[in-house]
Amino acid sequence: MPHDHDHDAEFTEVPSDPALRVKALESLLVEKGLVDPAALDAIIDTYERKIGPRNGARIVARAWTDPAYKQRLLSDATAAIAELGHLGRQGEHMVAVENTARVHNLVVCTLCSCYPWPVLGLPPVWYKSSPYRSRAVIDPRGVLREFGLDLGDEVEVRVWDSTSEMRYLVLPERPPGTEGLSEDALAGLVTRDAMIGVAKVPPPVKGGRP
Amino acid sequence: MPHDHDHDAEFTEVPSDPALRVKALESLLVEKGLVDPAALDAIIDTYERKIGPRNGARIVARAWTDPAYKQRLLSDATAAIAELGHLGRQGEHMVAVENTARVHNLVVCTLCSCYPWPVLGLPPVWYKSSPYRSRAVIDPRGVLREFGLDLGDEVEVRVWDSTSEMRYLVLPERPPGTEGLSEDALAGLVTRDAMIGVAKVPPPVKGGRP
Amino acid sequence: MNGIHDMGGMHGFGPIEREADEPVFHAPWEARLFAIRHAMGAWGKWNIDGSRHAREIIPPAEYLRMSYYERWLAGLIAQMIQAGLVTREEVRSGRPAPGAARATPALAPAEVARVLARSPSLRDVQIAPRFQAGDRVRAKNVHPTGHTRLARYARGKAGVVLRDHGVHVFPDTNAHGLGEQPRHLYSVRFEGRELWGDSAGPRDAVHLDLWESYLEPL
Amino acid sequence: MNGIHDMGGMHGFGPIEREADEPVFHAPWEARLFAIRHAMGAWGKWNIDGSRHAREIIPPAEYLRMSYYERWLAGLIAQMIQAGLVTREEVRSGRPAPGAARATPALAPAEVARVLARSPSLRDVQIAPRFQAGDRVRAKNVHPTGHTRLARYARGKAGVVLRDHGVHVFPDTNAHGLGEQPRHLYSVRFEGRELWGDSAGPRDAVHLDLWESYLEPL
Repeated sequence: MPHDHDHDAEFTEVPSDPALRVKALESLLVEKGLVDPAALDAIIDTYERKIGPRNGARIVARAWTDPAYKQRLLSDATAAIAELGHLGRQGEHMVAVENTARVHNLVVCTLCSCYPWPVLGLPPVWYKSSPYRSRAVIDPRGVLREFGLDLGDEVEVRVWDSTSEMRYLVLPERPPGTEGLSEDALAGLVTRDAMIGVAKVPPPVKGGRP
Repeated sequence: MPHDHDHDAEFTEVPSDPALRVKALESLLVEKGLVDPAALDAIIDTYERKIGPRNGARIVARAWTDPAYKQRLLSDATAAIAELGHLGRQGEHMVAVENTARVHNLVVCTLCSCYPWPVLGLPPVWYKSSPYRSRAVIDPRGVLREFGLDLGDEVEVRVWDSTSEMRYLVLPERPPGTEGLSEDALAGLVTRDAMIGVAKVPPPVKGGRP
Repeated sequence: MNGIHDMGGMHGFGPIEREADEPVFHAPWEARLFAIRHAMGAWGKWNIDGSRHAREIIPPAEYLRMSYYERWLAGLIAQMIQAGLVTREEVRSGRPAPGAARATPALAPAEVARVLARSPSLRDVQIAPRFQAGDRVRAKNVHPTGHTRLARYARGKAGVVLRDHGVHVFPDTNAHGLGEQPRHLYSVRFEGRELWGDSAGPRDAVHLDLWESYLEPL
Repeated sequence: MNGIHDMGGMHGFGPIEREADEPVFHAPWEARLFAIRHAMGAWGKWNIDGSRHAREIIPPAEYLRMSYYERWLAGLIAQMIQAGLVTREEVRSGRPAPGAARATPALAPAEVARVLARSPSLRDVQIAPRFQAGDRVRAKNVHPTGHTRLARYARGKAGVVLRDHGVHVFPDTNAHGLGEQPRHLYSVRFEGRELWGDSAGPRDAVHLDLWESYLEPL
C-alpha cells in the first residue's frame, strides 16, 4: 500500500517549544468550535485521577484471593476485568498471563507503545522508549537484569509483543509472607512494574505498612 | 561480541559548529605533534585534484576500445586497473561488472558508504545518504526511475551491496553513435553516475563537443 | 512499512532510563495534547490504525528525537489537515481562517466517559479460521510500504499458533481508508532461537498477535 | 550489531536528493577532517573495521541527524581518546594538557602517497574453501552485538555462491582487537523475491560479499 499522505516538514520537525505549539493549537480548535475545553479537562481528570495501576492491582489481589476469579481471569480476562469495571479505551480486549516459578511473562509493544490503560494507567516513559521497545524482544533477560530481576536459566521467559488490540496484564506471583493479608492489603503490594513483568511483587516490609 | 567502548555523549551529539570543532582539533593535533599540516594539504590535494571519476572513465573507455583489456577488466579488475595506475585506498580489490541490454548493475553500500575512491573519487552526498542506502536493495527500479532510468521488465537488475573491501565499478554500455570516437573522446562521455549504475552513458550531443 | 518505528531487535539505543515517582504527564501541554487528541477523535475522521501510521511516517531522524507526545502532536496535526478540520495556515498562525464557520464540538463534557469506553476491534463476523491452536505457521516475508503490524523481526520465521482471538479489524487496510476487512487474529509463539539464533536463550520465546493473512501454513 | 547503520530495506527516508556540480568537499572543515583522519590513521592505533564500528555506535538519533563527515568526526574523536592519543579534556579545550610530550607526526608530507596506496584485506594464507561457485548457501540468522558486515536483510536467506574472493581479514574480530582471523570471502547472489517477497520484481537480485562463517550449506 502506498503512503497516502505525506507530512509537512514544518510539522514533523521536533517542535522548538511544544508547550507553545499545543497552546496555540488548543486555542485554534476552541475558536473553531472543534473542541470544548471542559471536555479536555474531563479527559485529563480521568487519566490523572480515576485510571491507574491501582485498578490492575485490585484485579491481581482478587485473583490471588479468589481461585474462581483467577480461573475466569486466565480463561477470559476481558470478561473477568469487566466484572470489576476496568475495561475502556486501550483495554478493549484483555489477556492475563500468569507468572510462576517456571514461567516469567513480560509485556512490550515494539511497534508503538500499546499498553493496557484501563488497568495500568498511561505508560511510563521508559515503556515508550526506544531502548525498551528494541531490547525487550531480543534480550529480555538483559532487560530484566537492568530492572534488578535475575532469572535462573530454568525459568522460561515469554515476551508478549502487543501488535494488535489485545492488551496484556501480567498476573504476578503472590509473594511469600502474605498469607494473612486482606485483599486490600494485597492490592497495596502490587506494583505497576510487576504487572508489566519487569519486576516481581516484593514481600511486605516487616513492621512497615504494606 | 560486546561493545568494547562507549562514546562520550559530548562528542557524539551533532556538533553545533563542526567547522569550529575541526579547527580546534587540528590545532590541538598539530600542537601535540600528531599531525603535520603539510601532510593534510597533500592529502586534500590528492582527492581534490588527482583522483576523480575521470580515472574510471579512462578505464571504461579503454575497455570499450580494447577487447583484450575489457576481457582482463572483467576477469581480474584489480590487475587491469593497476595497469592504468588507478588502485589505492578504498580501491584495494576491484570487480568490474558489465551492463548490457539484459543486465543492469547498480552499486551501493547499505552499511556505511563504501565506494571505489581511486576510480570514482570521493562519493557524492546522495550515495552516502539514508534514502539511497536504504532503498537501493529493496527498490532498485524505483531508485533508478528517480534518476531518470526506466528499465524494462525484461532487464535483470543486479544490486551490489559493498559489504567487504571488494569495490565495484560498473562498466556501462557504450552508447550508440560513438563508433568513430577516440578513446579520449569516449572517456569524456562517461559519467560518474553511469559507473555507479544509476544512469546510462548518454550518446554524444549532435554538433556539440562530447 | 519497514519504518524506524519497527525497532524490535535493534541494538545501540543504550540502557533503559527509569524515573522514580513518575507523574502521569510531565508537563501541562502533554495532558492538553492527550485530551485534544481524544476530543478530536470524536469527529470520526480517522481510526487508530491511521493514527499509528501518521506517527510511523514521521521522518526517522525526527521520530527518534521526538518524545512520545511530540510524535502524537506531529501525527495529529497531519491528520487534522488531511481530514480538512484545520488548514496548514490555521495551524501555522493559531487563528481560524477569516470567515471560517464555527462548529459545535463533537465531544461534549458529558460525553467524555462514553468516548473513553472500550471500542472493540473484534467483529461479529462468521469466518472459518484457517488455523487452530497447535498449528505450525510461518510469518510471511512481506515488505509492504504502508501500515502493517507484522514486525520485521518475525517475518519469515516459523512459530506455533497458541490461540485464536477471533475476527478483528485488519490494520493494514483500515489505516489507509480501505475498510476494516476483518479477519482472524492469532496469538503465535516464536522460540527465541528461531528469531535470534544463538543470541537467544533456549527458554526464551516471543508471542505476537498476527492476522491470518500474515501467516502461511508450515 | 543490529544498528541504525544497517538500513538496507528500510522505508521512510524519502526521495534521494541530488546536487548538480557537487564539489569534492562542501566546506573546508570537511577536507581538513578527511585529511586528519588519514594522517591520524598513520599512527597505526586502529583499523578500518574498528573505525566503521566507532561510527556505528553513535546513538541512532544522532547518527541519522549527522552528515557523513560529522559521523567521521565523532568516530575519530572516540578512537583517538580510546587509543590514548588525546584526552577528553584536550579535545574539550583544544589545548594540549600541561606538560604533554610533543610527538613527531607519524605521517610526513613525503609519505602521503604511500599512505593513500592500497592496503589489501586479502591475506596470503592457504585455507581450503568450504564453498565453491554454484553452491547453495544460507546466510546465518545471527545477531551479534559487535561489528559485523552481515546485513540484517540477508540473514536467514538462501542464495548461491558466485565467486570466491580469496581469504580476507574478518571484520567481526578485527574491529574489536581480536585479530584478523582471515577467512574465505564469497560473492553471494540472493534473488530479490527471496529477500523481499512479492515486493521485489522477478528479475531483481542483490549480491553481497559474505565471509565463510556467515554462511551455512543448504
